[in-house]
Amino acid sequence: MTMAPEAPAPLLRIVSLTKRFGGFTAVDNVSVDIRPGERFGLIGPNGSGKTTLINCISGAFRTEPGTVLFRDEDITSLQPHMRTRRGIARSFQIPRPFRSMTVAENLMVALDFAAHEHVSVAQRRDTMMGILTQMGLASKANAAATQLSQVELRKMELARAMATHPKLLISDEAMAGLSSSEVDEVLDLLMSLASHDITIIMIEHIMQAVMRFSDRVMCLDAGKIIAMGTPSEVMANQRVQEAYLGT
Amino acid sequence: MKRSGAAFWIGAAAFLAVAFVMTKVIGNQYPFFAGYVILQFIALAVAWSILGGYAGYVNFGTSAFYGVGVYASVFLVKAFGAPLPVQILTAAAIGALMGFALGLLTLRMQGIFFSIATIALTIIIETVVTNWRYVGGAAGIQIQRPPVTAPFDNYVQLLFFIQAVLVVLAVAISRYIQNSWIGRGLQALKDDELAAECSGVPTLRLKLLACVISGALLCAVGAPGAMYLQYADPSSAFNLNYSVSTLAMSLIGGTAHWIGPVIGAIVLSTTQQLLTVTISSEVNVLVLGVMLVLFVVGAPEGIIGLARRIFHRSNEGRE
Amino acid sequence: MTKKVTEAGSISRRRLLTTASAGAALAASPLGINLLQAQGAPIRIGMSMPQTGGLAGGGKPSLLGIEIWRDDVNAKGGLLGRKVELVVYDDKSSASETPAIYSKLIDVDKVDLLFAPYATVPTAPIMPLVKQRGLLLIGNFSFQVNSKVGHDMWFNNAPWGPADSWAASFLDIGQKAGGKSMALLSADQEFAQNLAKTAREVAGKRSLPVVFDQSYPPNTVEFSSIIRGLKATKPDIVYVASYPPDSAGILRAVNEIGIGGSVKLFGGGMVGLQFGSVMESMGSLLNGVVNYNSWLPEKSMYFDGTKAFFEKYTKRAVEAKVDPLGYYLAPFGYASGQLVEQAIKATNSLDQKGLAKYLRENTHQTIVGPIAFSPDGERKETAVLQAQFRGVTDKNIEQFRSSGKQVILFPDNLKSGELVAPFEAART
Amino acid sequence: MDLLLDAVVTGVLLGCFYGAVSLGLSVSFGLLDVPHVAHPAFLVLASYGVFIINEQYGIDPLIAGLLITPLFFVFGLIAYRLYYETFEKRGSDAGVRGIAFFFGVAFIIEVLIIIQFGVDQRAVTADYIGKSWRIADTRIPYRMLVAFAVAAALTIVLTLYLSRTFMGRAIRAVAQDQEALRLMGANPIRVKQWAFGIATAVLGIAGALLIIVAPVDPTLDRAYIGRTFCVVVMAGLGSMSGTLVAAIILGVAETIVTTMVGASWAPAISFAMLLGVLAVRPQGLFGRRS
Repeated sequence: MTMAPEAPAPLLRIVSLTKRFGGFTAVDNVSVDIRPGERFGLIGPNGSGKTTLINCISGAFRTEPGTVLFRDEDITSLQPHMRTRRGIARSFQIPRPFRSMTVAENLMVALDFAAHEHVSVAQRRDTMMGILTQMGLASKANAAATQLSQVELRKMELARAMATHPKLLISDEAMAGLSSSEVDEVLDLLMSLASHDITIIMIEHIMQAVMRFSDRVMCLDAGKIIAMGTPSEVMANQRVQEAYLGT
Repeated sequence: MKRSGAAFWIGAAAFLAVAFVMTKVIGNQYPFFAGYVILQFIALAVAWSILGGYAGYVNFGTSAFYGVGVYASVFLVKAFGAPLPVQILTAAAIGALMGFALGLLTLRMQGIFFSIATIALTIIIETVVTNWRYVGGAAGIQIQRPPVTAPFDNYVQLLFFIQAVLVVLAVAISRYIQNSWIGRGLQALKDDELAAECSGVPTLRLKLLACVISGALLCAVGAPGAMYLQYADPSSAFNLNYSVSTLAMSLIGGTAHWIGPVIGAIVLSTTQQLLTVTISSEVNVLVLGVMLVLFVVGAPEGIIGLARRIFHRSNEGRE
Repeated sequence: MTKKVTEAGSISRRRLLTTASAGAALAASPLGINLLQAQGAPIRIGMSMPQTGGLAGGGKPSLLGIEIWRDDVNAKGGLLGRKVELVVYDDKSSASETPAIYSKLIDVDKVDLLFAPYATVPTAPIMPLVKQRGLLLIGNFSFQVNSKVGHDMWFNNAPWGPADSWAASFLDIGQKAGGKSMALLSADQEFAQNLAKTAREVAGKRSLPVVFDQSYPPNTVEFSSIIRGLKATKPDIVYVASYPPDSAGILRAVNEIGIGGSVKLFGGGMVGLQFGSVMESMGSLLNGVVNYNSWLPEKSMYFDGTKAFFEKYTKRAVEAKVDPLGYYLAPFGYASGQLVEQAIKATNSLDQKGLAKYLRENTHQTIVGPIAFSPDGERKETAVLQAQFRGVTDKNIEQFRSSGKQVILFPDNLKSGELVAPFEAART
Repeated sequence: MDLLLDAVVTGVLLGCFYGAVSLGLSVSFGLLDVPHVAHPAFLVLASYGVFIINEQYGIDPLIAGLLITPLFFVFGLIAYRLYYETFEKRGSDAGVRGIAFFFGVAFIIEVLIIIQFGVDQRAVTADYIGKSWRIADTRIPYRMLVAFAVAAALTIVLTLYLSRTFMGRAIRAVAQDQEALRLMGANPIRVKQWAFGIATAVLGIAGALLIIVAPVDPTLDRAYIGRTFCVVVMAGLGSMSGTLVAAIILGVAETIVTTMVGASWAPAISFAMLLGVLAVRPQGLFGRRS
């Protein structure tokens, strides 16, 4: 592996990634590097390929052609759980809790299966409670996942992702359908996670949140990158505005 | 945890001891004939729910595994005169292989598609056995039992005890899985396969494991069936009844805990045995149908779910 | 319906039953009560019978036949001064149910005599058990189930006789009519496969070429392509071993596709063409078919009591919702009863060995004719009829009650007519 | 060669019959995702209904089938309501328990038929049963031609209904996206109930066909569970014409194997085909899902 001496090596490197469904190209030749510690915003209108792209990163979809490198390792053909163990975690656009379990058990699955080093059950419980406290869910630890409110579900998804000890966290519209105060709550959470040395890719429709959060923003339309840069640069971009306002 | 483990093994040992003592003190053969059938269904239901209950993959092919177990024994007896333990172990090995194949199916299919694929598999295997003249083909085959070995003085008692051992084995494995990381992983993938993967659960490996264990046990349980009947024919060995009964027993008992299929199998197969020797007519089939409908409608979590709810309610009442 | 007996208290004194104390506990019959009841206790005959599942269509009329015998014998005062009772369980047509049922009959119900269930599959698993216990068993239309077990207290009520006689008699008829080749079509199920096997063997012995030999799976819907394939081989004799649902399908296909002018003889082992509802719905399609049967309303078939039996059966079949004709199985169920009745009366006891000895050594008069057994427990001589359907019209079940609709071609002593050949000519 | 041609012709006709008895399931399972394993039991029930009418009044079985369709439609409405209230409404795990539920229902129907009619097989009479149409050397049974015609008519009617009428389009929409339908102002539950009613009503005619083609007995439904689901899954869920085509493929494969290899291998072949399709193209040959 050769590394550019001046810039830090990218944490995640996507090279010419393409994903087709039958005749439909959902992601079209996308290349992008994500730097360690970055807060990366991913925007684009509905159906522009955002979720498909992160499905390719997390391994839910196989890509062909295209390469995904994580910490200089080619993970293109790895199964999702292997990627999780290497440090890629994600939340889902529509929350996917383990419905038959409590909140604590949801997190324990991630701790049991994705934890890097062997730690005792007691330690894992401590870690779990730590994450829940950080997320403001400590009081709900023994509640059934099905009894959570929408915002609690979103938080639990993030907490479960955090329990895998990620280096890269992908948050897929974690604020959709929340009230503005709840949006702020979740946004603050993500900010605090980012300050704990976790790289975050945030997919979001709520523009203020993206603007406030991101170091860098990428906009997709019809599977292609149409803009990339600082939040204000991207928002000023003519094509982005067209894509959002519609033609 | 530790204490309940000790209690479980004491219970299991006591169960086997009772089964053994029964073969010594009861001279009447009927309890062993009927008991064998009940034990067989307990083992089948427990084995089935390792895949069907914990992992949520509904296998309609119980009769395929059972039938293959029976015919593995028939073949071994006819070709080599193999003794019963060899029959059971070989059947388990074949069952594990079949389970592995079934596990590969889960790569591409979920939900009812998986179930339909297992039906297809059953019909294919039954057709192959039906056309296999060496083991009798469609005409069926009569098999001679070897002389019974000590400490038993009757072959049916021996089979009864062996089936009791298989029950303990199946329950012990099921219990171990439930309490271990395997069980939590299966439960997670049952709830949501993608979310489980993204939480680090190796879903494919766990599904294969569940399929292999479940398949090996189902076949092993079928193996002594050849010696029990001393006769085998494809339409009896691959009877749809095994698939439906096993499914019904697991659902009626509840699949969230290993005790569920045990209870369900005891309730349903005892009822069936009793009905056979009491009402004994088409009403028998009617009872199975009505019980199935009543339980899935009225007690979605099975008997253990019902028990839990009642327990909770009485607790709340006291507080 | 069936009378089920729950109260215990039989006085059977069979050696094997005196062994277990726990068995006695289950049956809950203290010795004292037994002695008190000695005179009044009924003689109990235990059996399983397919009353649901694929064999129920045969099991139910068979059971009705046995019940009519029970009522007749009780009306005459019973046996040994005791009433006769039946203990009947449903085996759901399945082999896996019968071992437990017969164990219950022997060890818990402690019945005095055992009858086998109708058909081979449910009977096969109980043979070793009954042999091991040294018990008398009256078979009920199972086929060659004792050949490997070799139980010397087994007596089959069916008219089969020696294993190959069935195929032999059919091929005799065909060869006499000038048949030089045979086609064989059989269901992929046990009874049909056993018939097909003997047919192959007999054809082999006679160097009769088998030009077509196929099995078809259960639940086959459409026989057109099979019949076309069969027709293409231009056989002289077509031997069909089929089950009730398929027999109808095969005959329909034969009628629609045609079978070709070469065929002189068609049929042989089609199960189902003996059942009233099937015969009624097939109607004129049946004409020309030569098929096996066990009893037919031809003059030669009436023995002492036959007529009276069918009068009773016809009445009771309606309310029991079973085969209105009941020729095939019901009289043989009655005959099973007659067999034990005569043996018990002659030996004046219920001793199983004695009864078996009597049954083996004598010829017994029944409503289906005289019955004598060979050492393997099958009939000494075959009494399987081969009969040709003639002049059958559609939608009329009553026509089958008169003679001449099924002309008996074999055996010679019961013969009521000659074969009309070729097959196509016999169809009009 | 002639035999092969015969096999293909017979196979197409047989396939049409399979298609006709599977069309209802293609709606109930294919479009509505109801794991309707009692479908064949309903089918046999319809056959017995046709049998009574034919036996009592001598009415042609097909007309008898038409006569009982309204009854079956209502029956379907009630059945779906029950299913909905107990499973779909409660949400989770409807699949497994739904299957068990319908198995229970199938057993109950089986026993009720036995109690009412006994265990003997039943057949109907009509002019076209037992006769055949001659072209050159080939003879084709009329009853199979009836199966062909009925299957074609049912497929066309259902396809037109699903594409041309408001309710039909709503039914297809409910299969794709319930929310969208709600936004259109339709009640998805009502739509599904209606669709299930139609799926069951179709069984009236399919049941007539079943008893026209071959005699029926109370436990015949067990033989059709595998077959009908095989057809619907192979076709891909919810396509009516796809169902017919898949059924024809199945029928032709069965008869060719019967003619060339031997009838005893026929079931293995058709289900091996199903497994192959599931493994390679899980969405089926003409599936709606991408």
